[in-house]
Amino acid sequence: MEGLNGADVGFVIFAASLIMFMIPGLALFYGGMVKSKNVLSSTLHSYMALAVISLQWILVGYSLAFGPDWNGLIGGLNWAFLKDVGMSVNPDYAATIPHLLFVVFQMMFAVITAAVISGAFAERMRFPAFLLFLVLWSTFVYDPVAHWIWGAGGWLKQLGVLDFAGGFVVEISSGIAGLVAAIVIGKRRRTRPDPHHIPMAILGGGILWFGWFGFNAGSALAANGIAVNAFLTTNTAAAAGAISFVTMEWIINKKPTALGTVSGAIAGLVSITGGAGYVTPGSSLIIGLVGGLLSFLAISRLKPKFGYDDALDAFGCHGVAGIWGALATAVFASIKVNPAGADGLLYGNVELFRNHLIAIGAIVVYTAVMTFVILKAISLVTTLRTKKEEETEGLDISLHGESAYNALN
Amino acid sequence: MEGLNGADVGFVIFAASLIMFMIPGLALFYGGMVKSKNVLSSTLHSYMALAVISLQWILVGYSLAFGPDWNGLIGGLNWAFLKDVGMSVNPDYAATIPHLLFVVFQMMFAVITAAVISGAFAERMRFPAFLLFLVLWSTFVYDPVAHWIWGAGGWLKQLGVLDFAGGFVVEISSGIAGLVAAIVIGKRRRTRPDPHHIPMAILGGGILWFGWFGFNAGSALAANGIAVNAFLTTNTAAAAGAISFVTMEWIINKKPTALGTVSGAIAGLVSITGGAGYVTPGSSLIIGLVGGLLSFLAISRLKPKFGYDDALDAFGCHGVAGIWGALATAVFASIKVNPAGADGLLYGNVELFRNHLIAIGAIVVYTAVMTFVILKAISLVTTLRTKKEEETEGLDISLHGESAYNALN
Amino acid sequence: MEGLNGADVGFVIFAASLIMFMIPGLALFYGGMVKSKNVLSSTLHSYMALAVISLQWILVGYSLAFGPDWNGLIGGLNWAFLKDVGMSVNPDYAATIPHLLFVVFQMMFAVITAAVISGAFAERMRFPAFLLFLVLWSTFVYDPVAHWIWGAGGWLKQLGVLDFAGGFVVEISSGIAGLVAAIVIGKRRRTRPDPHHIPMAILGGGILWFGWFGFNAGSALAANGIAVNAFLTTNTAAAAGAISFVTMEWIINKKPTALGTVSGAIAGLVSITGGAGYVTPGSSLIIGLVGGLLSFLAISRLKPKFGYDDALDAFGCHGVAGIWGALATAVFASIKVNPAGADGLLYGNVELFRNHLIAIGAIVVYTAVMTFVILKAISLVTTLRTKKEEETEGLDISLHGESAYNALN
Amino acid sequence: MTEKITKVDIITSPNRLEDLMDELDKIGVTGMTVSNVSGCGLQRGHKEYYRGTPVEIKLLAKVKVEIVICEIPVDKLVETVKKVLYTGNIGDGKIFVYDVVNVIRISDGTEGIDALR
Amino acid sequence: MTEKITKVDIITSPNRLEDLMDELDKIGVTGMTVSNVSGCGLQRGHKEYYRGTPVEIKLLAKVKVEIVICEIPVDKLVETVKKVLYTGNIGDGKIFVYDVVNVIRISDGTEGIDALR
Amino acid sequence: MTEKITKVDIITSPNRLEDLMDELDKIGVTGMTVSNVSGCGLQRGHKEYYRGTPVEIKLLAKVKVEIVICEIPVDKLVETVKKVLYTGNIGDGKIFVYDVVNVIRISDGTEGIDALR
Ligand SMILES: Nc1ncnc2c1ncn2[C@@H]1O[C@H](COP(=O)(O)OP(=O)(O)O)[C@@H](O)[C@H]1O
Ligand SMILES: Nc1ncnc2c1ncn2[C@@H]1O[C@H](COP(=O)(O)OP(=O)(O)O)[C@@H](O)[C@H]1O
Ligand SMILES: Nc1ncnc2c1ncn2[C@@H]1O[C@H](COP(=O)(O)OP(=O)(O)O)[C@@H](O)[C@H]1O
Repeated sequence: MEGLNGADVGFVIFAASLIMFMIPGLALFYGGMVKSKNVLSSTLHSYMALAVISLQWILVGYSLAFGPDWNGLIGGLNWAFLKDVGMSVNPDYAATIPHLLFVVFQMMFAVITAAVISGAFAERMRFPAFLLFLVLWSTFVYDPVAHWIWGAGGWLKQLGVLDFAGGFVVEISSGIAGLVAAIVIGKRRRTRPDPHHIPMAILGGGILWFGWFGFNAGSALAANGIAVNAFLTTNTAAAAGAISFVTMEWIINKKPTALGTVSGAIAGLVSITGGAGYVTPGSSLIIGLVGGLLSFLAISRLKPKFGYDDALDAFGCHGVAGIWGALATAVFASIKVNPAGADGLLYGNVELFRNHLIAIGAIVVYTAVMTFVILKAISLVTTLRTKKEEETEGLDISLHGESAYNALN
Repeated sequence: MEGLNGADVGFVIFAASLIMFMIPGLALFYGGMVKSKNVLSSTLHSYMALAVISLQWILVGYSLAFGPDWNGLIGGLNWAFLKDVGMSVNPDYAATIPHLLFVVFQMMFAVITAAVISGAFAERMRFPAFLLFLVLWSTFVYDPVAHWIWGAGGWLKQLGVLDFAGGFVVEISSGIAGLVAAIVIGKRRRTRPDPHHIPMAILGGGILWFGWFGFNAGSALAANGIAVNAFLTTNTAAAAGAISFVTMEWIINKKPTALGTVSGAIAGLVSITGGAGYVTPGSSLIIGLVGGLLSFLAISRLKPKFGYDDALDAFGCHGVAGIWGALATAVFASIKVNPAGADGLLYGNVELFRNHLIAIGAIVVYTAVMTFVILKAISLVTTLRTKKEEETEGLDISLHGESAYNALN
Repeated sequence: MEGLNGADVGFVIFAASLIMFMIPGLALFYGGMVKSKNVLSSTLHSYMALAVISLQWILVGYSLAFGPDWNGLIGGLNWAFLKDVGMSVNPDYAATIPHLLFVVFQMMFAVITAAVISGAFAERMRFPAFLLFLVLWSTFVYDPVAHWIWGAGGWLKQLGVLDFAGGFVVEISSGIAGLVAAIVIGKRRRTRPDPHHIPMAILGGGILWFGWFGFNAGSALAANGIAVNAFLTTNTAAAAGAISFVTMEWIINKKPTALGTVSGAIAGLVSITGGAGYVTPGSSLIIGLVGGLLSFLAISRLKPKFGYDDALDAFGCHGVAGIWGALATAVFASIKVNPAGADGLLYGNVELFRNHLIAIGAIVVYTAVMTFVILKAISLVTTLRTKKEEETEGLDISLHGESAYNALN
Repeated sequence: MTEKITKVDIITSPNRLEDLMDELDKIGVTGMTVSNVSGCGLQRGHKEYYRGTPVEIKLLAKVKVEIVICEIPVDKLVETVKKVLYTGNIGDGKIFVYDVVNVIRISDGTEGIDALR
Repeated sequence: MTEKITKVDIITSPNRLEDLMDELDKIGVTGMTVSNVSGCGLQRGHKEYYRGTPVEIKLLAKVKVEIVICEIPVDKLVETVKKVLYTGNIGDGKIFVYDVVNVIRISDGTEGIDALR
Repeated sequence: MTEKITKVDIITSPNRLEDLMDELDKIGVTGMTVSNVSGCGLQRGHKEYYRGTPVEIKLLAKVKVEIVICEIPVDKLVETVKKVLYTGNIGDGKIFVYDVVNVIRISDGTEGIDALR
């Protein structure tokens, strides 16, 4: 077919597969950090995001996010049910792969974003309310925000905001949504961290690191130099985030931990997501170091101080490092790295930074308000939160009639 | 080399790698569902399939399945030991990749098919008998059936049967073999489900979903639009299967479970395997929904009713959803999706449906009879089933002298 | 960009991702084999290698290994901080991919090599000493050895040594380093094997097998026939290694084990690493069989005989099978398989064998001496080994203030 | 060592453990041993679901708390436990009381009542 | 509370647990507590294999079943257990019998024999 | 069955188990039952770290070793245990001594002292 490049097709299929694999990874990452009586509940949050948003996306999500623009705010429903979306290229989005492959690739972003939020309200959200939240949030928050930043005609795209692989769309939006949801749903009865299986969480973190190559390198949408650059900046920021987080632990608590190392890596990955294809490897080192540091401070200082119960640190990790990454992109971006990008503050361009501030503000406010409204709306229909006895007994048995491990082996 | 396309080579290598990764996935999926005293035994079934069939395939398997045709029934031994199979293209099978890469890709199908069966007789089959079964079944059932459907000159291929990624060859054959083996080997002493580690099973299911992209998209054997279509239909059917299975649970038992969700996804994946490259994403949604539903009914209604001990539902999942998928392909296939395919019932073509009925009949009967004969033959040489004490003590210790977990941590 | 081939770019990105994924795999493989009180410590060894060497590599490592040659012994620092390393092709190393992608691909080799060693001194090395060791060893052993064999101008490369994917550079060097480190650091108080979670180790082994396709097929640095050959030889040797190891167990101990099967597969993979792109699939079968056998003997006979405490058999597996693989490459290599290679002993060429003997000698001696020197140097700065109470309490709690599992669920 | 030493075993739901420990702390219980057990009593199990099939679980996850006391009166301990764990539903748990012959603290060799101080 | 309350501990192989529970049900045992333990007795362990090396496992996985009874005669319970578990091989298990001072059911405050009904 | 049968429970750190078992072997202890427990005593827990946040762990991993003896004098057993486990630091562990009413070996039906031989 015209304009198609087999190498790019294969590469984006590879990338989309890797992102899908982040769902089992996230399920392990979150599942290992909760109590053993809630591991299946947390796991199900991720897998349900995969199942439900995979369908929502082809029914309406893709069209809302990437369909024909309506005032820069949202896509029209013209492409709902994938009408008119086929094997030919859509040059607005990717010049060398079938339009349908772009749909698939972007689908995985919608999936993982919704799943990330669930860490914030782990161990206490009712399942029907969760499912409603999943669909509504993805439809009314993710889809419009994705349109603003990535949709042809989206207002933030027009403004010149750079978001290579979802620093705004994925990370900031999920982090802020997590914070709001954690507050609205309220604290768990016992908030003391009680991770039941750290090797499970670490495996999950390792899979996320692996999958992030699909996320970030894949966002080049072509097997080219930009993808290579994104690969290296991604890996570098992850390494740097791990090192700064564990170093902080070591200095302050005298104990460098395994979970801390992996958490720092995730923070590094989050912080490079927006800029992976726009900044140099050297810049990514700094971005990752600061990302790990800020996430450490958010999790171990900010959270206890303000007392919100962001159970698995969706905000502390994705929100905080995501905002940092958005700012850092505006500082370190260079058109030498990517001619389709822009120069950042460091290269004398103030405008990008201003635009990123606007984008952060808009997305934080919109996400926070909408997440609040959605949760309140759901609470009119069904209770958000598990009963005290359900929470005490554990969500696995009380909500799902299932226990993860067989007590007598 | 002539005719080779680097993009396709890379893509098929990627796909073959992903299918190989389904073996660790299957080992986890099955291992998590058995009792803790049998987890290594089940794990070994999958890994042994990988080790043994990898060799069987290059020695004789490939030649029997894809070698020069003999009466439409089986391939000749001309290509045994990979004689004459090299880096040049074999246009009968794949026009743009080395013949040897086609061998490798197909190898992984043979491996996984043999491994899938082992779920049916988990927790009670003796290891030597299992190894014999592995080799004999793959040689005398898998290889001929693969030839019928995919081999140049195979009679079902000639008839016009469509099997994109193994709906017949992999799913129906393994499912039926599982059912027969479960019956021949007999029930476990205690058949009450007693899964020892559900997060392990779910991770396995997640890896299978991931690997299935290699299976199905890879079966396009080129990084092209057909691969993209297969990717999307695969993901959609998996999501739909998950949703219909968990919905049934929710309606009937009032509890939506995590293992049910993943089991439904696998059923959806099974049911789309035959048609992934021939049907539209919309059709795949229906195929997956029905696949999950039928699998739910087979596992929770049919099995207790008939009382066979298909321990991990090789038949309930692969057999039932596989047969459904074969029928569904004959209903929903469209030459608009794939000009190399055919139109199905929905598009007014009755013939394909008739052919698929013939193929299902032939494969079910052949597999059932041969599986029975092979097991009886093995039982002349060595006992199929563990002794009562071995089964009671657990196969890990009694057969393998190994325990999975250290009791005192 | 000139000379770039998108298919190869995508392929090498895929390969590099897979190698990175070996780190979580190795962490599981090692983590499952240690006591539960040390699993996080072992896990952290692998992840720290990933974090630290990822940075070391772009700062100085790559330049030392692949930078402009200095007397055949080491690369200059000209490319430190990736100066002058960019998106254009470096034809010395890879003709069709960006130089930077070659950096990334090779980075993962440096990472995994350092991580492999840690199995030898598991359960007893202090964390600061480990970190120092990581950096010093990679800088002063890995980087020069990689230069000798792979660097443009490296003396062993000049000599005509063939090392397709790191049989010398990765396997022999890590295995020998492991042996020396195990001896220098000394035996654990209790050396009785006490693996706490065999399914975890097996999953790790499965991931390693999967990742090895990136390692070996990826080392073709192009999606071509050599990659295909490497894929098949890799898979075949793994299967053969598994079978020979488990057969030995079965004959000698009457019990074929799951961990033995996977250990044999790893030995097979190690032994084919050097020759994957130079030998035929048939030869790889023999190489794998012998690799599994030798590793079995080294682990179960040599180690108890000499009494060194190579805790997780870094030497028994990587050292022994690595040396065998280097010899085997010199026996079985064929220019029919790879015109860029050479003929081996079997094809009448004695020279290659002589050269490989020289290379083995040089690398064994250099690695052994330098590893010894580095450890002694570190011990002047900080204690290498945990205190008796730390070892008894477990490294997870004593060094990292973390326990892997929550005792009360 | 003339004082009577008593062991009190409390078997209850794992989810109540933290509450119980908080209260025991208040009445001066200085040591205890906790283990995971499975049990059934009046509360005869529950249903779980496996791929759509209900499975009767006869043994429920419980926690056993063993407390050896001497100075603290058994009654007081029992009352405290009852107060914390009581909801009036089966599954609240059970208390078993046993005699102890002797207790020895290894670190200083003290025996009997002294070993429990 | 004048009746004698007795605790019977049965230690046997985990694989016999289901059979045992089935039989105990029949003689009216209403409650029990089960836990995973490791043990050695006459049966002194077995060999496992680690990468080709035999490893002596001294402690075998066992299950401990604790049953506190009052109305059911201890002899009857012991006989039943012996009947179910007996094969004549070492490893069949062991029964330990202890005195109990008191039992309290938390959900209704009953003590002694009433708490076991 | 006139001999006094005694149960000695030793609760100590899991890391001392192997040493302990080696010594017990030497004085002729023929059977024992070991289980994982969590406990606190004078040793009141430690700190662990979770993503930079210190978390107080109140219950430490311990191992409980139950030994039922008859012919071996309790004192000898206690002395041996004290000798192996003593370091003088809290956390060395504790020994509890109980009376046993009876012991039955299932495989041959022997009771009391015979069942412990
Ligand atoms: N007769 C008994 N013997 C041993 N343990 C018992 C007995 N009765 C109850 N238990 C233990 O106490 C736990 C709590 O029992 P629960 O159901 O709350 O008490 P009850 O059945 O008396 O209302 C049970 O799960 C079991 O572990
Ligand atoms: N003297 C003892 N003290 C404590 N527990 C014991 C003793 N003897 C046996 N046991 C426990 O009983 C279990 C069953 O022992 P078994 O080997 O069947 O009995 P025996 O050794 O008397 O034949 C052992 O594994 C151990 O847990
Ligand atoms: N009063 C008690 N009741 C029950 N168990 C106890 C008691 N005191 C101590 N233990 C158990 O003994 C273990 C060892 O205690 P340790 O701290 O070494 O003893 P101590 O506190 O007397 O110095 C504790 O972890 C706990 O499991």
